Amino acid sequence: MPVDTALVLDLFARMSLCREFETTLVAYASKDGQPIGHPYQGQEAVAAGVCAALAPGDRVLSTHRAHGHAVAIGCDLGRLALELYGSGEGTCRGRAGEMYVAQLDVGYFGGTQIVAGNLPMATGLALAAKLSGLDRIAVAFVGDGGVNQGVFHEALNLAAVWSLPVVFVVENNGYAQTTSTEYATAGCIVDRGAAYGISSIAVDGQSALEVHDVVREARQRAVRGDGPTLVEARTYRYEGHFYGDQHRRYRSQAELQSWLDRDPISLLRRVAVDAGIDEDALAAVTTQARDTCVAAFERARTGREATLADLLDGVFADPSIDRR
Amino acid sequence: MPVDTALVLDLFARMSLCREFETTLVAYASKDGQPIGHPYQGQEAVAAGVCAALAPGDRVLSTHRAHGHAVAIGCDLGRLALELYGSGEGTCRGRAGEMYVAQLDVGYFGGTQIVAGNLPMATGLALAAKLSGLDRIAVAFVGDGGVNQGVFHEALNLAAVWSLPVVFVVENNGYAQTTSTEYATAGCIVDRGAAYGISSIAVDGQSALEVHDVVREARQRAVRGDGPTLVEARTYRYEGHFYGDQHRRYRSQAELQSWLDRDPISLLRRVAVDAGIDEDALAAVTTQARDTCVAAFERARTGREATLADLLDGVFADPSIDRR
Amino acid sequence: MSRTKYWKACNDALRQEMARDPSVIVLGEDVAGAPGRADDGFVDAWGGPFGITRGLIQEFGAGRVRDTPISEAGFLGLAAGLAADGYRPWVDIMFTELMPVAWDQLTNRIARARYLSAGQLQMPITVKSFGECYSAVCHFPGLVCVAPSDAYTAKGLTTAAIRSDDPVVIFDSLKLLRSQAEVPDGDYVLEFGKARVLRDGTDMTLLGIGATTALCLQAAAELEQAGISAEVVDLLTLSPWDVPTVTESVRKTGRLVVTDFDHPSCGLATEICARVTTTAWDRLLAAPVTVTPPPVPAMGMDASAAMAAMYLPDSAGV
Amino acid sequence: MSRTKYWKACNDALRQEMARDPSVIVLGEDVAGAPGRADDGFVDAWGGPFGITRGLIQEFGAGRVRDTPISEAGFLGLAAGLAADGYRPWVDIMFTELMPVAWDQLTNRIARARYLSAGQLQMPITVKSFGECYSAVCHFPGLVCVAPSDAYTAKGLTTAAIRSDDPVVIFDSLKLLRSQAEVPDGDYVLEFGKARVLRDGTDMTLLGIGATTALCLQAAAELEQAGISAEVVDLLTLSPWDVPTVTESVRKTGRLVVTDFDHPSCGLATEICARVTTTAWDRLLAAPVTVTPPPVPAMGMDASAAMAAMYLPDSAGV
Ligand SMILES: Cc1ncc(C[n+]2csc(CCOP(=O)(O)OP(=O)(O)O)c2C)c(N)n1
Ligand SMILES: Cc1ncc(C[n+]2csc(CCOP(=O)(O)OP(=O)(O)O)c2C)c(N)n1
Ligand SMILES: [Mg+2]
Ligand SMILES: [Mg+2]
Repeated sequence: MPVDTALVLDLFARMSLCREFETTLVAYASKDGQPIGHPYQGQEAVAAGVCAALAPGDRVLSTHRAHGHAVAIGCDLGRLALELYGSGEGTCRGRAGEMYVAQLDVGYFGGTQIVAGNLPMATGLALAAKLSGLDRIAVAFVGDGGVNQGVFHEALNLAAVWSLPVVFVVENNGYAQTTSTEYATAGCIVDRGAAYGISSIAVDGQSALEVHDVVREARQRAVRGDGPTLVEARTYRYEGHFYGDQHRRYRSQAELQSWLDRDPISLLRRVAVDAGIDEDALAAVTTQARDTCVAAFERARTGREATLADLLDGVFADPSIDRR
Repeated sequence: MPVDTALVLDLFARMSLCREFETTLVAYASKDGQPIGHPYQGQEAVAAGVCAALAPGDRVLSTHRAHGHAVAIGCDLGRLALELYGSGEGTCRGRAGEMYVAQLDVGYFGGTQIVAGNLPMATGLALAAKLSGLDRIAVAFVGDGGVNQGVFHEALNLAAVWSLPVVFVVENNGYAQTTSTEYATAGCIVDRGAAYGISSIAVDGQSALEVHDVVREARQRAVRGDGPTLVEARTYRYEGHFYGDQHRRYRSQAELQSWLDRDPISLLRRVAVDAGIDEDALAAVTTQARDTCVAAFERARTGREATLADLLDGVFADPSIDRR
Repeated sequence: MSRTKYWKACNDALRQEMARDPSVIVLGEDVAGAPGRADDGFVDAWGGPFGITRGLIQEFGAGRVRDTPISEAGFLGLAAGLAADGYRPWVDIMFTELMPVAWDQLTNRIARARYLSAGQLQMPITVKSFGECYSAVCHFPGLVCVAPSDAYTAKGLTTAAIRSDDPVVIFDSLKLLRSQAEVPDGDYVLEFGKARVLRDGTDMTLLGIGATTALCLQAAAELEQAGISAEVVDLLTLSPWDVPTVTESVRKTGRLVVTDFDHPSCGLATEICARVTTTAWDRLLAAPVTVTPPPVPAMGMDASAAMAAMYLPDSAGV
Repeated sequence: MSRTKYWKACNDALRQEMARDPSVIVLGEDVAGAPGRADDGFVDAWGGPFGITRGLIQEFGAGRVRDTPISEAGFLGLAAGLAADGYRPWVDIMFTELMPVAWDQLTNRIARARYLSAGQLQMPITVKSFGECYSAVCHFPGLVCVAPSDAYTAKGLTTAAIRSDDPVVIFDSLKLLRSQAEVPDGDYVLEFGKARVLRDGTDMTLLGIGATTALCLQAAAELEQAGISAEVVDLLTLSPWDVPTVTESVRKTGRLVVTDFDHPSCGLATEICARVTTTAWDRLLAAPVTVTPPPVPAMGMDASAAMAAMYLPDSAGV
């Protein structure tokens, strides 16, 4: 089958944007004393592959490791950067930070500080689509550590018994903080999905194309009414759980190197070149991504601080009880 | 293999006691305006088979449907009846009722009002045994509805990753209140255990011998250090979720009859007779069970009411902060 | 107007709102009963705990009246997803003592969604539960908490909850289940954040919360015999509660007694006493008083009758 | 006596208690780190969130220092089983905002076990968490709740918690993590239910809870400049709290200000104000006042610095 070059470029653009966003964030935020959040470098093929497989209107829910997903789905980067800087001009007026920022007009329903805490909500978004008769799906990301939370189980069972159009994407990056998947997670993650009769498949999380194809198929199954899918994407985070985490205290250099050798962006670049895409075109994509991200963080630096109204407004929709 | 007649008599005695306890409870409590709790008739082979397979020192945790388990393991019936009557002379001073009554000196650690809520505690009792190097196991009962709670999943994963000496006994009686297992529980319950690499086996819950044999084997595996087991016992409750529940509104007479035809006590009686046990001996067991239960509830009627001290004492172990 | 039982008033409110707005969805364990068995001749076996949802599945179908697995965290979070996408889920969590299994979804996910998303995520959810464990829920900003005190307020508050764009938690008392009141046949809403004065008085204010309101009325009648004129205020909205109305009453009477069936520590009763002490300080004739159960972790759901009788404050205590 | 950081005082208490009593078991996510990888040359990668459990696995081994899966309800319930069978688990729930996922095990299972079993089930559990979400936990009878205010009280209360036969929840404030105090090198316990008077005063009582105690001391110093003599009381045990000591102080000063970082509604601050209003009524010169964050469901765990600065009451507010 010939490679779909438009798709490859799309994936490459999303991944480059994720990577550049994070490196720019690190550069700016460490200078400016702002929080950096949860590193995503190394896992970009998962976010890009998933998001490229979706259609407009689909809903995406994230985890604590959220900014990669937010970027890949197409959130406004200027407002995202402002949000991470706690500015009142941010996407969520500076209230949300990385873990709760949401931008509904691009289908991004946000992350959560509670690992696996968003999986039930994903089943509800999926049920809404089903009840409304819309060809729309919900996607929820979760980590290999998150699969040990009770709500993972409750959400999968609900999705299965009601045959909901939802795709659970487990980003198995081998660790939950310092704790390896082998230590904490009994059995095999795809078997957990299968136990509920859910189509469950493991993919190479470093191959954006493979992730894309599996999710696209899952999406088709979902809108056909054939129910949920669990995708386990095997991947790796290059950095620690957070920037500054001494991750070499719990994983070996050899292990890290073996993953760096399969960097998802490099892998896709090779595919692209083999498919006849011009190296310069790829370089241009990277440059443009970098420029966009630099502009976003330059903007973030000039954002106005959150005001008292940004702090107090809109706890309730009902104005008669709000600000009581 | 020849039938172990001592075992058969043991099982028969436990089952008869469960049955007689409940029929006596119903007779007395409805006259006396006391709560009856959760019916267990039809499921007695599970409690009897499990409890007969245990050794002294093993720990048993129950659910909301608790009095059957309490009787089968050998709780003091007089004090149990007093407890159900809310008397200060009850096992737990009338505080606990069916769902929380516990009698630790026989290994009965009690039930819970939260379906599946006791499964995590069972893993802790099992870890205690393991850390202490004792040949002791923990058993936790749960219903087919309870397996859809998040803690079911968390407890199974913990038991698996730490290879704990615990046996999870799922009493699949086909319903959670009015909701059938097929409707609410995706896939197959034994597959859920298998997904964590836990030995998982379905048994005929109407055969006390079969339940016993599977649990005895599970017990041996556990004390050998080979980890947990999940047993799914397929059974049925003859009565509604509670006495007075119009259960014919959600299940057919034919279905009920098919289970009445396989009454666990009748089935075991046949096995006993075939093995040469005297019918009169069996009748004597039943009579003795009935007499014991009648005596228990006669006693309950004369129990002293709970006092203010029964209500207020012992919230804390530390006397300096208790009754603050 | 008809003389209506409490449970029926809730049922009527739900039926009227489901007919009025197709986005209202009912979720919970056994809210219909015998799910998936219509072909076998079974439908609506329970109609929900205590009949609150009786008949709804026949009228609105299994798509909108959904029996759930026993997964409170799962289906409450599912309701959050429905709400975020334009539906108005009404969710039954049978008893308040079961709410803790869904605590994270309620207090972290649902309570915070609108605020943290700066208004993007809508959360028009009604959570309904029998029981008195309301204080710990009232602690969390972002949730409207209400406790009806009779059939009339039950219908009005249930209707208001379903129509509200905010997440509302309704605490129904089992003690009121079969109580009756005159209830309008049509639909109506009671405004959130408004207490009602049920009886005028001059010497003290008795504040009722849900089922304790009836106790306050009873106590007021007894106090009248003793020559004491007690004003009775029915709180109705527990969070955010009506500081002005309660303050006005206490400023008039100079005395406040709050009756509360929940645990005493960090409870609604102390919340109210502390605030009113500041707002009515210059008129207070005595320190506000709380009447609550003792601080013991007894079971509310299944306590034996004998224990319950001692456990609950009775009107004599007031 | 040594000048010791807060986190180290907690770490020392744990180490001393583990050495003293082999039944003490440490449980939590990443309490050591790199679990099961000793053969690969990895051990104690994190030493727990913020180093609280640093070095323990080397000294006491992986049997007693147990990294867990991310299953708070599961491992907190597991701790209940350990406790019921003679062990003394110390359980780390990283942040108080994560506690809701284990809410049922904490409030229904652990808080009630001793009481409902009439003393048969022992529950010597210590739950330890960083954060200010204590009020909703204090609501439940059966749990001892404490909040150390410095390294000295952190060590004494941690030791007391581990030795206690009751379930104790320790709320540590991240704001205190690197604060220092003089701490005895040996072991010692602070009694539960005892507040301490940190500064004598005559005009008003400032009550501190955990990290707000430092704010109170600072405010008292500022007030002194203005000629106002403030007494500072450090609550330490949040539930059941020391009514006599707080009452005595307020009876002397006539005024009470409670500073509390938790949500205001049904919070510890209103609990204390309401009770003290009754116990010190005849000596009160003004209505007791609470200083808390506004009632908004903001994130405590990860709020941006700018937001946090506005969100938290500062000592000027006092
Ligand atoms: C319920 C809960 N417990 C603990 C935490 C603290 N925590 C934050 S991230 C994390 C590890 C998550 O691991 P995983 O799910 O594999 O996702 P990853 O970080 O690898 O992307 C933990 C334990 C949390 N956020 N939520
Ligand atoms: C967490 C929780 N949700 C709901 C209930 C109410 N409830 C009590 S028993 C029951 C059904 C339990 O079904 P199952 O686990 O199959 O046990 P069975 O009653 O059949 O023995 C329900 C829903 C509860 N006790 N706990
Ligand atoms: Mg991970
Ligand atoms: Mg069942």
